[in-house]
Amino acid sequence: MLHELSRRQFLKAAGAGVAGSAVAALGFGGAEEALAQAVRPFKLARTTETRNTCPYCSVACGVIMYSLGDNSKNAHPAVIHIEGDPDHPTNRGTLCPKGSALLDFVHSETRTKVPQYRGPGEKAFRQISWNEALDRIARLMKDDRDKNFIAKNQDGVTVNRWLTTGFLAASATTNETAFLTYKVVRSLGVLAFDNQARV
Amino acid sequence: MTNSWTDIKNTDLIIVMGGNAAEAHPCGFKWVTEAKAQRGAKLIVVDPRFTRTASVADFYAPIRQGTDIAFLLGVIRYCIENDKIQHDYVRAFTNAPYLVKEGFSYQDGLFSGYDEAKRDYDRTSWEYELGPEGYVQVDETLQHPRSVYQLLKKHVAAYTPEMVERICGTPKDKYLAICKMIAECSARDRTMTSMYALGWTQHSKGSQNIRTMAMVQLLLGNIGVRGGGMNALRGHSNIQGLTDIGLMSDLIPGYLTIPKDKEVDFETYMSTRGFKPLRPNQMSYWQNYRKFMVSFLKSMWGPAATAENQFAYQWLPKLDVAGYDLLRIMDLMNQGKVNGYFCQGFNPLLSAPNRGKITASLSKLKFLVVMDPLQTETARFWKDEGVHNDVKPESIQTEVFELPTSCFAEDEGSLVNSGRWLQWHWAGQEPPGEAKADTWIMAQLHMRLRELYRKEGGAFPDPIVNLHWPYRDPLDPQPDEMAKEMNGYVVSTVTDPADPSKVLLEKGKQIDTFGQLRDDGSTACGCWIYSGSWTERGNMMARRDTSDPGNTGAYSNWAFSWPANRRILYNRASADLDGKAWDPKRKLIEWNGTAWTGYDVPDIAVNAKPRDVGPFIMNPEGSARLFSRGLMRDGPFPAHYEPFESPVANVMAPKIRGNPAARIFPADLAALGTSDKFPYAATSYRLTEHFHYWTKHVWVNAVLQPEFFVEISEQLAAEKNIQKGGWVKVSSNRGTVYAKAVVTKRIKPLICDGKTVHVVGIPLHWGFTGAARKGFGPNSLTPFVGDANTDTPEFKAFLVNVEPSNGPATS
Amino acid sequence: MGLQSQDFARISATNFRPPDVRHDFEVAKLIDVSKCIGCKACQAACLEWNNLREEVGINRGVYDNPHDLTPNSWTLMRFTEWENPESGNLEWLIRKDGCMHCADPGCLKACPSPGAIVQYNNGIVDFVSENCIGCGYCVKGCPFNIPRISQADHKAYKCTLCSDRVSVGQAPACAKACPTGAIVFGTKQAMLDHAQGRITDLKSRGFKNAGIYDPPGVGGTHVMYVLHHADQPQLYANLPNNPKISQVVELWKGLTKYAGMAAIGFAAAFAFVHGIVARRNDVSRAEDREAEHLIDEEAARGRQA
Amino acid sequence: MAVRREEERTTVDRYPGRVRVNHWVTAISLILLALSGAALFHPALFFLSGLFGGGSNTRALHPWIGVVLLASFAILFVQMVRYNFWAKVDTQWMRQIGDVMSGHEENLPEIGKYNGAQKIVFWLMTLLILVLFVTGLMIWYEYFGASFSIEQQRFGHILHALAAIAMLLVVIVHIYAGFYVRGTMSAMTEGKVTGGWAFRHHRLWLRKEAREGVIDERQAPPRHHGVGPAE
Repeated sequence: MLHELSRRQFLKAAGAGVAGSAVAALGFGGAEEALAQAVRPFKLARTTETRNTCPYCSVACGVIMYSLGDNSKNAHPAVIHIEGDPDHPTNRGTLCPKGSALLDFVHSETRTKVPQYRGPGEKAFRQISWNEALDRIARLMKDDRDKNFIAKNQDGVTVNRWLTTGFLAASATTNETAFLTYKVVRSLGVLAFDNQARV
Repeated sequence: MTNSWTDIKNTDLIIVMGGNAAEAHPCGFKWVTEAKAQRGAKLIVVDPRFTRTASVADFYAPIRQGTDIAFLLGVIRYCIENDKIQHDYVRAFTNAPYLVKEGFSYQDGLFSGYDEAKRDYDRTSWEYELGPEGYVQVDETLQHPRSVYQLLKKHVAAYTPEMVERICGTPKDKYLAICKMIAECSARDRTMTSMYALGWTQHSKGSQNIRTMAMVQLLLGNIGVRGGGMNALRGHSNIQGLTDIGLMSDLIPGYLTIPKDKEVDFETYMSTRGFKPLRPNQMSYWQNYRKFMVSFLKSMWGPAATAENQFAYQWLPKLDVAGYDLLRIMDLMNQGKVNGYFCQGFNPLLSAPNRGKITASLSKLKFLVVMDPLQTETARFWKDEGVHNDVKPESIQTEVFELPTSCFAEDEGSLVNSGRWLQWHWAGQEPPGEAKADTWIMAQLHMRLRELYRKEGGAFPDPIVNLHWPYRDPLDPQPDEMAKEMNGYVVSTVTDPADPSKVLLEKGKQIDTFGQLRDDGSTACGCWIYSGSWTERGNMMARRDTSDPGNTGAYSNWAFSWPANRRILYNRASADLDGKAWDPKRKLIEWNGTAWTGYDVPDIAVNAKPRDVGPFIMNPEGSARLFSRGLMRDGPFPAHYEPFESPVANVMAPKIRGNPAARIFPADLAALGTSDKFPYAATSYRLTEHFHYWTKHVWVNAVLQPEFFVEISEQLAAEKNIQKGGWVKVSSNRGTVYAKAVVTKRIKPLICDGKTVHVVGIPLHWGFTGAARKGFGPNSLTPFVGDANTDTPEFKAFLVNVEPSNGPATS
Repeated sequence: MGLQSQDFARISATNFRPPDVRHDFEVAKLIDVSKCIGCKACQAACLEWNNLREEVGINRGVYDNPHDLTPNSWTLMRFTEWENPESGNLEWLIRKDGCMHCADPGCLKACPSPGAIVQYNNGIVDFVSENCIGCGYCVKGCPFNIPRISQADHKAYKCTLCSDRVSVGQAPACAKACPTGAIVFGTKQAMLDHAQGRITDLKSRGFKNAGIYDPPGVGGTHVMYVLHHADQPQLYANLPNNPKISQVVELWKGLTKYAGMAAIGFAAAFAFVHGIVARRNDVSRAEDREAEHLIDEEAARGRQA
Repeated sequence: MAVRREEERTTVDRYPGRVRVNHWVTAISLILLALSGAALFHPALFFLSGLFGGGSNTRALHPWIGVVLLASFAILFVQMVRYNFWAKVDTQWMRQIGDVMSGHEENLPEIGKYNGAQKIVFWLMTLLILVLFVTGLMIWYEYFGASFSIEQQRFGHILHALAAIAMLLVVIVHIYAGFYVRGTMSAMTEGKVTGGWAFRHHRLWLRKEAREGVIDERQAPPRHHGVGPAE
């Protein structure tokens, strides 16, 4: 659909060009400029569209993300505009003030970009590599689990629980992420497991 | 939601109570404006504040926060008094005619069986009277004094309009006008829909708030019909999904439950779960529990889960308490009993009650791991931010990891909306910098642990080293792989016992529906209610067919709706006893003599005869419960209880503070404030310009609502000499915040039991990271107590004091 | 939208007038105040679509943010809490403010720079920054106090009705976003019809003065309101009762302009003609001589004194 | 000031250099203001903005030139105001303005340094420049856009326009008079006029100047009767 539009957009621009010379001939020097530039070019002419779902509330509005490039090898895609999906039965293209500003979430200056670590008593974060971070976390987990894992309760019943480490799951990750998280966390015997359903 | 967003267009009356749909869910609220514009539907808003939802309402009435049960029990009383009940529906589809055991009673705000020391009930007396064959005794005339109907009538008798006005502060005339509007929906051709959210859940009796409206809806015959239902708006994009998949202390995907200590083996565990029907011919769906459970265990531990080892039942942890919810774990943390904590896209420093306690608790951790696409306050709880986070980093020994993750725009997968639609989405760009998908992080951690346990051994490695991990790239599982796991697949070929040459289920194939699941280990299914979402026909969640036969708003071929692509739950109840639609204009499914046909997938067997099987098959009665038996911790009927912090005493049972069955830890009980020091009734809420604590990172939203404020009435402002736009200091017994004052006509003082109650509105959304101005969250003030059944913190009703101030600078 | 297509109805500071033979669909945006929940989605969509970013402000005790239109904020929700004396009910009147795209645009009339303000046949009034000289005349021409001059680049800015989107057949960003359908977009006729339906609904709900706001004083507008109290537009954050281009501006841009030029032209012409016909006003030799005498006499007097 | 006897002619000093400089600064400012103002005033004259480097620059420069004008005219005012107070004879002179226009000045009474018309021009300029400056500030959007209400600014605009037109008329009269009355220009170029000119147009002034003395600048001057005090 947008390609159709983009063609019209092109014709429009051409039209303006011709118009320009035409008016110039009529002696509307100033006006010509005006006409050539009157309408700002439609900025989505040839962007790539991706369907997504708004990550905020559970209305789950359909959104279309418009990214730079055409997915060709050397074109690095970056979302440059987000707008409601007109086909979506619930929002039918509309978006609330949060959804309408999703672009600034994607490109927020305060997004996390590198793993960071803060040691005991330290006043600031410092960057560390993924490997350092993950190795250290896994080690801390294992040590704590091995130390505090409860295999049997006082009555000798097998309970296999680990209570000294907890896991708060998100509210906006995908079902797939959630299921993988569930498997990993439960396999450790964690019971201090919760999500954001309540807050 | 029992129904869906698009179904709201079918309603005649919308009641928004315990929520603020226009502000928190604007695009869903569209279907309210559609119902108004297209059908002339009316909108009622009941809220302590005149919200933006109220600004487009046909009728608004104020209510004091935390008194919704009194309000709604009064509505039930009005309906019974004025015989505005959908009798056929109530008699056939609810437990109104059922008889309750001798010995059940309610007095002075307490039901039979209360143990003050335990703050808990012995619920054995809250049961049906069963006949010899194990079926519940029934009195179709509803006259028996121990029939649920008569007990209910007795229970609500006290909630007269006068009493409601005393408790809620809702003027009697406004109240009666609302009762009248609601009661009209008892007619077969009129429906009301209830839209609620955390305005009802975040109370010490949140579950009962919702239950009370559900009872109203049942009495009006509005459950299971188009344009009716109980519609939880749900605050976060996939909180429905995370709950479905059981990311909670006591849950297993598909609302199965984690074993308790006393359930020493699988059989004991099963003995209390496969409910037998309580009515002749009734289908009790939980009789399939074993199939779901075994299939789940197979998806967890694959080949390692065998009949011999009870399908690895013992590898699941067992609960010694009701659950280790957020509040309990924070309390244990505060006692120094927790060493490690993970926050995956969750910001408890601002989201959990009593921030002071949260900071203290986190400070006692050995290590904290935060995975988030945004720089959260929780990841910086140790950072000295002056008045906005007054801590001493050097004295906090916690190791903190902040792991950057992808956001929606960069990942693929499905989310479940409030209407239970599983919708697939795709990535539009790469994560920034070194950010990674949560799945990658979880896989990396698991593989490392698995390696460590293989090499070093350690405490009970079996569930870890045997975790079923069938992914193409074990270090980076892809969404489609997990989606297929959750849908369920055939582990070993199943043939027809009658004719072994006939293959029923072929090994390795995706199953089509949970009806195919088996309890012998031949099927695996990660989340039975999601069966059908990714079958051999492909990814049903990615469907984009916008056709809507009959213009019902069902959109049955758009994405996938659990269970079994059903769009309206209990849709059997949309038809009368003989299977004809109560309202022909609102036909959903109908019995054509041999089968159920219509616009939706029936929630009973397609050929189950109308008078045989009740609509509510998840209940062994097959009917809906006006009387909830022992399934609610705080009573089989709702009863009015004040919030733990209330400006007035409980006029019905003056001795009782808060919900007698709600759990509260001793230190937190001590931290409660009283109305002499903290005279004003505060409530917290979202603003439409922001989403929780995320959009303060979003420039545009920071522009639209830049700075933390509180809302007070002109009267209170005058009393305290507070200027519009000036600074105020708001304090509770747990903390203090500084905010700008929005002085408004939209909040008016209420008269409750002769006393003037000033309401103070405290929006959330501000913290010390992001693009918006630094501010505070209401959780600096709120009490550390939760709902009796779900432990949802009481964010919506607490006490504060308000004074003019020169702003945080002077603190 | 080139002149080739004769898509222009008016261009500021030129005597360009297209032949009236061509017709385009007049478009319009209808803002149904009675459906508006003040969610500011339109503000967000506007900032996002037009790549504008307002600075993060402060709270002044109200919900209005930013507090006024700016060169970056082309639309704005204005909130009014009004206690209806008749019903005794509180009404929260929320109006989306922004350019009304008048059929007879005062800004365009006042603009001294050729082609800085244009009006398309579809009714959209657009500012063309390339030709804007930042004089602020449009501010004085506008009956709704809409244009804002940027102190950064000294250009005038206001809502373009997303002329870029409309030119490719799309609805304006705000209209597309509006969650409750309070903002709808289409041909002016379609919008007028839609408004009638809304007014009937509102009357049925007791708003007996519900009506449309399409002020004739500016020849009608291409942004219209449905108001529950159309008899009192000023209730809605001082929406003008009967807006028209200020008489002063009319005089300044009308009579003064022509009369002034005439007067000066006449004066110049008179001088020219007089210079030719009138007797030379020159000094004669006689006067030179008499001057010498007089000088001597006076000089002598001077010495005696 | 003084009367000078030169080789071929007799001259009378009329304007010292500092006054002439001021006059021309004022004059040039006025012309630039007229051109830039006209560009902003009437679309047909917008092309004049080309002289100032386009519309934006015209918009930006015009007010600043106005400031220059105000400053230079202020000085001019101080220099000239004392010669411009109204006298009876001015009224008589004005009555016979017809003779002036028809070149019959011999019929007119003797006039001092300035005649009635010149004084009127002086006072009109003073008044109009003040009006233009005040209204100019009101519509100087870049700096005073916020200081005045939009309604005030609207009135500012129309007053500014009207005053500007009046100003132009006065200027036209002033310039034309300079051309029409032959021998006048030298007053603002060389700073002096011929004795005959002074005798014809400002006889009283000539008498005064002569009484104060005559400077003989001829090669072989006759024996001096004494030298008048040169100013």
